Amino acid sequence: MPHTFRLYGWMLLAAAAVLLLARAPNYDPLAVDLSAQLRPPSLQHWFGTDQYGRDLFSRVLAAGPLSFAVCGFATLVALFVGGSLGAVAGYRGGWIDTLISAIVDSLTALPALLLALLIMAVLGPSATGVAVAVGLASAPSVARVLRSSVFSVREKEFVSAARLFGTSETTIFLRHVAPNCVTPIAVVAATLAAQALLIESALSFLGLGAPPPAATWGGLLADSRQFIMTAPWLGLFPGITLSACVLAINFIGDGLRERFDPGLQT
Amino acid sequence: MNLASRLAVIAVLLAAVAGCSRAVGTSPPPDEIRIAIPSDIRGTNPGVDRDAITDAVLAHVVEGLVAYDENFHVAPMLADTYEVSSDGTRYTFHLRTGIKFQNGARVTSREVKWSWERLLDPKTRFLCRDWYDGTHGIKISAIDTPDSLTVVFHLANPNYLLLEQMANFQCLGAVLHPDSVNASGHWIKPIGTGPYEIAQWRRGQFVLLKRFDGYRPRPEPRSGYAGAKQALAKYIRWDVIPDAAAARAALYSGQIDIVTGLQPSDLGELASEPSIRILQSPSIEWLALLLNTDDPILKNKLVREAIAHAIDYRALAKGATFGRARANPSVISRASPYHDEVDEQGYTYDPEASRRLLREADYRGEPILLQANKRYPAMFDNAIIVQSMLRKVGLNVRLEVLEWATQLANVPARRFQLMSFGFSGRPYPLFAFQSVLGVMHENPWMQWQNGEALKLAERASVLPEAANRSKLFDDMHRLMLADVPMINLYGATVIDAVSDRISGYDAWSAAKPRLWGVDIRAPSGRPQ
Amino acid sequence: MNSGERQYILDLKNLSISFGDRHVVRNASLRLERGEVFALVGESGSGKTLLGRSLLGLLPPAATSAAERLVLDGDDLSKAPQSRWRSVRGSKVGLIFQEPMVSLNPSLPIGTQLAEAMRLHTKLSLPKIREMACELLAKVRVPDPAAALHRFPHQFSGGLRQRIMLASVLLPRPKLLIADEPTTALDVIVQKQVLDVMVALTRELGTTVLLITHDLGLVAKYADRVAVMRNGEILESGKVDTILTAPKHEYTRNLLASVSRVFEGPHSKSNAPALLQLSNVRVSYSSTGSSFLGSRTGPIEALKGISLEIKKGETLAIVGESGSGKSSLGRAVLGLNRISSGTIRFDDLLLGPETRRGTRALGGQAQMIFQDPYSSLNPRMRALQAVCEGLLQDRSLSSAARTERGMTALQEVGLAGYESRYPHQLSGGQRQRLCIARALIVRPKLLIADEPIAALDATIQSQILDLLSDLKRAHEFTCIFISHDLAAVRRIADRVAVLCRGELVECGSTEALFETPRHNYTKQLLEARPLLLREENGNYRLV
Amino acid sequence: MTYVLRKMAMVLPTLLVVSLTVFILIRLIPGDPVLLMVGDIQNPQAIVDARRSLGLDQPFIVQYFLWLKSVLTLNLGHSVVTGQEVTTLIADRFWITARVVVVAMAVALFFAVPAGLVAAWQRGRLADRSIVFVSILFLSVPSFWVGLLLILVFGIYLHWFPTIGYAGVAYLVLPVACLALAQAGSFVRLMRASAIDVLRMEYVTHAYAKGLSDGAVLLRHVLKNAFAPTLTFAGWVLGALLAGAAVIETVFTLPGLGRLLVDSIYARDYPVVQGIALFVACIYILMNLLVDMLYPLLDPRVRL
Repeated sequence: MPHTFRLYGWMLLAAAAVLLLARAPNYDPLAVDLSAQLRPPSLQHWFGTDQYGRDLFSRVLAAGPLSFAVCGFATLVALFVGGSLGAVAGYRGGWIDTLISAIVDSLTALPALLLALLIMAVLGPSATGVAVAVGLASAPSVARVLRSSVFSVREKEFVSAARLFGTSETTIFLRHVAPNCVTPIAVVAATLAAQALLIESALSFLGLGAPPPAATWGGLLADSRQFIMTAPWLGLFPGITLSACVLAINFIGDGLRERFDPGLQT
Repeated sequence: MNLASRLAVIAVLLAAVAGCSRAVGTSPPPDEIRIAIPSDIRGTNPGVDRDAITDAVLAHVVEGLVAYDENFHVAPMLADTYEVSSDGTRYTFHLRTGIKFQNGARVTSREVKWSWERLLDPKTRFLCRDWYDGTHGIKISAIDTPDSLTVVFHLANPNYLLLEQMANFQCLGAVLHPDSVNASGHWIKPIGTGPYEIAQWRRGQFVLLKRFDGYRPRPEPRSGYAGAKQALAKYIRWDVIPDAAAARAALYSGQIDIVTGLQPSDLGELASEPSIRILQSPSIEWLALLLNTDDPILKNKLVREAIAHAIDYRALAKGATFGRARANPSVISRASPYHDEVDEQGYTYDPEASRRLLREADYRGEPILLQANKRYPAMFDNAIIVQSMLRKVGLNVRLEVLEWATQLANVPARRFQLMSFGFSGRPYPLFAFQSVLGVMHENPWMQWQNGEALKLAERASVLPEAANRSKLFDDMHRLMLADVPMINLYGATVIDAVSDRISGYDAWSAAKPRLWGVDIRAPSGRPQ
Repeated sequence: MNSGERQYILDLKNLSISFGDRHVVRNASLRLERGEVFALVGESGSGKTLLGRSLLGLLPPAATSAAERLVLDGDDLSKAPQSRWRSVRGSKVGLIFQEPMVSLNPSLPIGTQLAEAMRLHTKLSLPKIREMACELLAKVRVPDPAAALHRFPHQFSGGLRQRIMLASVLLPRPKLLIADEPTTALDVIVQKQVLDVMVALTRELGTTVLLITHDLGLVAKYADRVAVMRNGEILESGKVDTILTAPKHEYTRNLLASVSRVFEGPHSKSNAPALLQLSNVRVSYSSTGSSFLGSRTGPIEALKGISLEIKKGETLAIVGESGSGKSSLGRAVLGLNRISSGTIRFDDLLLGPETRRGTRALGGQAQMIFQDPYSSLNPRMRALQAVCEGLLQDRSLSSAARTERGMTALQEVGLAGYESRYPHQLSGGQRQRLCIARALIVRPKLLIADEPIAALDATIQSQILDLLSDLKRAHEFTCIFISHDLAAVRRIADRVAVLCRGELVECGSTEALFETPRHNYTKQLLEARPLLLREENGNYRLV
Repeated sequence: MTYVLRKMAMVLPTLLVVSLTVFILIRLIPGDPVLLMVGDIQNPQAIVDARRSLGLDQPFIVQYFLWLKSVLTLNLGHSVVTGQEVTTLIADRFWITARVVVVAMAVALFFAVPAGLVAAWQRGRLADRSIVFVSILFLSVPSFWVGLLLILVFGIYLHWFPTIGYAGVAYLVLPVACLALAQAGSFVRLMRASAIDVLRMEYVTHAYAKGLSDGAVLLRHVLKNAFAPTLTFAGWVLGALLAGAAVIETVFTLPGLGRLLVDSIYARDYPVVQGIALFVACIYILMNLLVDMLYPLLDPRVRL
C-alpha cells in the first residue's frame, strides 16, 4: 500500500515537473493585458486570466519554481538551524542539552505564526524573508526530532566501539552518528517541505507571503479569494496545483517513513 | 460501547447539528439595519479618537453648525442661518429653535461655545486643531454668545473658508452637551444632537445605534450630510468585518444589509446576486502616483516627465476599475462643483516622448522601486498596471509590496522612489491641494513644495468671492502638472451594495454611508 | 479410533504454514497427551512459535495455514472460522509469551486483565471471579493477592509479572497451555522459580503444557516428551530420556553437542604479571534522564567498590544476573563509563575518577565485543569498512595495507568473501564474527567480551566460543568474558568472578568455583541453571 | 511532583525570553502606530502629541522595564489603537478562540481516533488505504481554501449556517468544521501509527488468545494505550491553536485572539502584541503541563 502511495507521489511530482518544464507559449506571467481581464479558461488561456488580464496558466507555471524555492529554502533553514541545535543537544547532552532544549522550548512557546509574522515584518517583504520565517518557525520541531535520533544513535554500541579505537568525537559524529540520522531527517524534511508550502500559503492569505508581482501558488490562491464567486478558476487551478504538490510530497514522506522505519510513523 | 453504536451516536449528532442550523435565524431583526465596517471605531470622542470610519459612524450621533450637501456646498445644520462679515473675520450663527440634545437638554449657544472652546483647547487633543489655530490661515480668536441662540466666531485674520472647514466631515466640529465629559474633563460618551445615539459598543464586534426619538429633522430634503435626517430604522448596527470577502459573503447570506467601499472588481460578483442592489457614485477620493523629488534618479524632472508620459491614463483607469472610473489628472474630484475643463488637462500618453525624455535624462536602466500595498486593492492594482506600462518604455521599475503601516511610515520619511498612493476625499479644492502642497521641512507629509502655488493657496482663502477662487485652483493645477511631484491617476468610485430588504439608501461621493432616511421593507419571502 | 483420540488433548496432523510461497512450517504432526509437559525445541526461525500460534488460530494476517487434522480436546478446528476459535481461545487453550514486560497491558490493573477471559467464557459474577483470581495468584506465590489485583503491571518485577501471566492464563482452566519461551527474558534464578511454579501448578490442575523453547536444559529438566524442529519440519519426537540418550537425527546430536560442554581443563598461567588491576572501583549513574518517562530514584550504584586483578594472558569470566553490574565493570575498565572513585591500572596506565578521556588514553589497547551484534555495527558500513575502522587511527598505514589487513582479519574469522556486505545482509553469528575481527585487528592487549553469545542460537554460540578460543591462542590477548551463561563460562574461563548487586561475592579458579562454590549466591546460580553434561559413555546427564 | 516544580521553574525564564524577543522584534518592524492612528490628517503636531501620550518617545529599554513593571502587577497596559485594557481585550477574544478551538479539537479527535484505530486494524486493506488517503488529503489542502469553499457551499448557496462574525453557537459550526478538518488528518495518522505499534504488542495477542473479539481488543486494549501519543500531540496542537487560529478567524471573521494578534501587528499596537505573546506563552506552558498531568491517567507507568 505505501509503495503505491509513494508511486502516486512520484507520479504527481513528475507531472508537476513536466508542467513546469514546459513553457507556456507566448505569455509573460507579468504582462498586464487590460483588454482581457478575468477571462474564463479557454484555448488561448488554458487557466483563464486574472483581473489584470495576466495569463493564469503562465502564472501558475512561473509560480512553481518560486513556490518550490521558498519551500526548499525554508526546509533548508529549518533543517540547518533546527538540525544543528538538535544534533549538538543530542550528541553533547548535559548542560548544553538543557540549555538548547530550554531555548527550543521558549521558541515553541511563541506560536509559529507569531514568530513568522514578526520575522516577516522585520525582514521586509521578500521571498527569502518568507522562507527564513517559515524555516525558523519550523526549526524547533526539527531540533526535537534530531535531538532524539542523535541521542539514540549515540547510545549505540558501534559508537562505543569506535571510541575504543581512540577515534575523535568529531569523526565519530561524522562517520557514525550523522549517516544514521539521515533517514529521520529525510522523513522530517518531506513533512517540512509539505508544511512549508502550506504555511507560505497561509502567510500569503494573511498578506505576508512572497511579495507580488511574482507569485507563489499560495499567493495566487490567496489573491483569488476576491473573485471566488465570479472567477472561481482563479483559485481552482492554483489550489489544485498547490494541493497536488503538497499531497505528492506527503505521499513521498509517507513512503519514506514506511520504507525506513515501519515502527515509527508519526 | 461498540463501534456500531458509536457510529450511530455520531450520525445522531450530525443530524442534530444539521437540524439546529435550520432553526438558527441568520438575518437581522426586523427593526435593525446592519452595515459592515472594515474596522472598529477608534472611540466615541468626535475629532479626537477618529478615522474615516469613526467619523462616518459618529456623523449619525453628532452634528455641527453647518454641513456639506450632496454636491459639496456648505449648508446649515444646527445653525438656521449664518452671516459672514464683509472683512471676513466675524461669523455669526443663528441656531435652530427647539432642538434638543440626546439627554433632553435644549441646544443653546452656551453648548456651542463650550464645544468649540473644548476643541480648541490643546488638552482636548483635537486632531484638527491646526485647522483653526492659524497654521493654515484660519485662527479663531474668540467665541461670543450674544444670546442663547446666537454664536459669533471671531477670526484673528480675514478668511472666507471657515464654513467650508467647519463643515468638513474629516474632523467633525461636533456640538456636544457638556455632560459628555465628567467634571475633570474626561470623556464619557457623546451627547449630541444627531438622529441616533450609541446604544452599545462591543469592541471589535459592533457598534449599535438606537434611534433618538427627540430628533427634529430639518425641513429641506436630505442632501449629503445636510437636510432632513429622518431616523426610520430603530436600530443600526455597524458590524466590524475586517475582511472584504467575508463582508460580501455576509451580504449574500442576508446577515448584513449594507456593505460599503466595495471594489470595482467586485461588481461582477455583486451583479450575479439578484437580491442585491448596487449603488455607485464618483468619489472625491483619488488615486495617485507619488514621485520622490529628493531621489537621485527622480529629482531629474526629465525622468519624472518621462514617467508621466509613459502611462496610458485612460487604459489604466478603465483597467483598474473595470471601466467604472475616468482618468482625472487633477486633485479636484469630478464630483466637485469646482472641477472644470482646466482640470481635465493632464499628461498625454506618449511612449515615444517618454523614451526620448529618458534618453535626454541619460537614464541607463537604474532600478526604480515602486511601493504599494495589498491592504488597499486600488493602490495595488495601479502599481501592477503602472509597472507594466513603465517597463514598456524602458524604465526598470520593480514592485515593492509593503505592509500598509510600513508604506505609510515611508511617506513622511520620504523613504520611497515611486509610490502608489491614495488620498481620502477633501470636500473643498483648497483642502485637497493642502493635503499635498506645503513646506516639506515643516510638514513631512507634503509632497509638493512650490512658492507660487503656496501664494495662490493663501490668496484663495482670503478671496471673498467663491467664483474667483476657481481660477486660482486652475493655476495651481497647471503648476502641479509642470512640477510633476505626483501624478494624479483617477478618482475612485464609491460602490455600495444593499440588500433588497433596505430602501432609501444611496451612495455619496464623500464615501460616507448615511443611514437616515433609510428604511426596512416589510419582510418578503426570503428564507429566515 | 475415538477412544484412542480421547487420550490426546491435541492431535495435529500435517500442519503447513506459509507466507506467500515461503513455507515456514511443513507437514508438522504432533500429539499431546493429557497432562503431560511436551517440549517443542528449535532454534530461531525453526517455525516453532508459528506452530504454537496456529494452535490458537492466531497467525499473522499474511500467513496461510492448512492442516489435515487439528483436533483440540475432541473438536476438529482445522477449518474453524474465527468465531469458533474465539470460543476456544482462553477457555481451552492458553498462551504465555516470552516477554513479561509487554505481554500485560500496561494501562489496565491486574485484576481487570485477569477477569477478562473469565467474564468472556463464564457466567460467574465479578466478586466470584476476583475470589478465584486471588486464590490462583496465591498459588503462583504473588504476595498479597487481593491488593495485587488493583495494581498495574509496571509495579511488579519481571518474574512476578510472568507468574501473574501464568495465573491469568490458567484462571479459566484451559486444557492446554502453550508456553512460548516463557522464561528466556528472565534471569536464571527467577527462571527456575517461574518454571517450577508453572510445572507444579499445571500438574495440579491437570493442564497439558506445550513448552516452546530453545533450551535443551529446560527440556531435560521439565518436559516429559519432546519434539525437535528445524526449518519448519519436526525432525524427531519422543520421550525426553530417549532423545537425550539416543538422538536419532544428526541435527539433534549437533544441538546436544553444542549445548553440553565437555569440561575443558583450565590453562591458567598463574605466575604471569597482572595486566589489569582494579582497586575499590565504584561506578554510579545519576538518574537525570532526559525524559520524564525514566525512573527518578536518585543515583544508582552500579559497582560498590570492586577490587580485582587480571593476569596477562588469562581469561577471566565475570558472572552475574542482569543488574549485577557486570557490564558496568567492563565499560568502566575501558573508560566508557566514568568511575566515581577508586583506580584502574591498565599496564602502566593509571585511570582514576579524575582522569578524563580514559578511552582515548588506552589508545586501542583494549577492545570490546558487545552482546547485541545488531547495534554494535554501523548499519551504513560494509564489512571491510567496519573491520578497517580501527586501523584508520594509524596514519602510517597506506589504504592498501589497511585493506590487506582487513581482508586477513575477515578471513581469520571465516568471513572471507563477505567484505562488501552490509550488516543487515549478515546473519547474527556472522555479525558477531565481524565484531570480533574488528576488535582484534588493532591487536589489543585486552579483549572484553560482554555477553558475546547471549543473542545467538545454541549451535552458533558454540562456534563463536570456539572461534574466540582459537583466536586467543593465536594472538595471545587477555580476555574478560562477561556472561550469565555458566556453561559457556565453564568452557572458556580460567578464573571466574561472581558479581551480585554491584559487589564481588566470589572469585576463584573455574574448577574450584564450579565444584565447591562457597558463596550462597554462587550456589543458587549454579543450581538454577540446568546443565547438560556429556558423560564418558556418550549419554547426557542433567546437573 | 518534582517534575511539576521543575517545569514551573522554567516558566519565568521562558516568559522573559518570549517577551523580550517580541518586544524587540515588534519594534524592529518599520511603521508607527501613531501614523496609522492619525491617519488621513497630516498634522505633525498631533503625531508628536500622540507619541508622547503613549510613552513611545521613551528609550527602548525604559519602555521595556516600564512594561515589565506593570506586568508584575498583572497590568498589561492599554491598546495604543483603542485605548482598551489589553487584559480585557485578550480575555474577550480568547473566549471566542477557545470555544472554536476546543470544540474543533474535540470533533477532530472524535472522528480521527476511531478512524485511526480502524485504519491500523485494517492495515493494508481498502479501509486503511481510504482513511490514509483522505487524511493525507486533508493535510494537503490549505485550510483557508477549505474555509472559503465551506462558506461558499454552506453559507452562500445553501444558507445553512451564518458565515461571519460571532453571535451564537451557529456561527461556530463552519469554523469548527474547517478547523477540525484541518487537524483531523494529522490525528488520524498519529493514531494509526501508534495503534499499529500497540497492535504489535504481545498483550494484544494475549488479549486475542483470551478469546476477545476484534472490537473488544481495539476498545479495551489498543485504544487507551495508543491514545497517549495522540493526546500529547493534541495538547500541543491545542496550545498552538489557542494562541490564535488567525487564518480560520480571518476567513470566518471571528473576533478571536489570532485575528487580534494579526491586526495588532498590522496596527503596530505594541502593548497588545506584547500582551498576547505573553499570554500565549503562558497558555502553551499550561497546556503542556496539563497534558503531562493527564498522561498518567492513560499510562499508569508514568508518574510525575
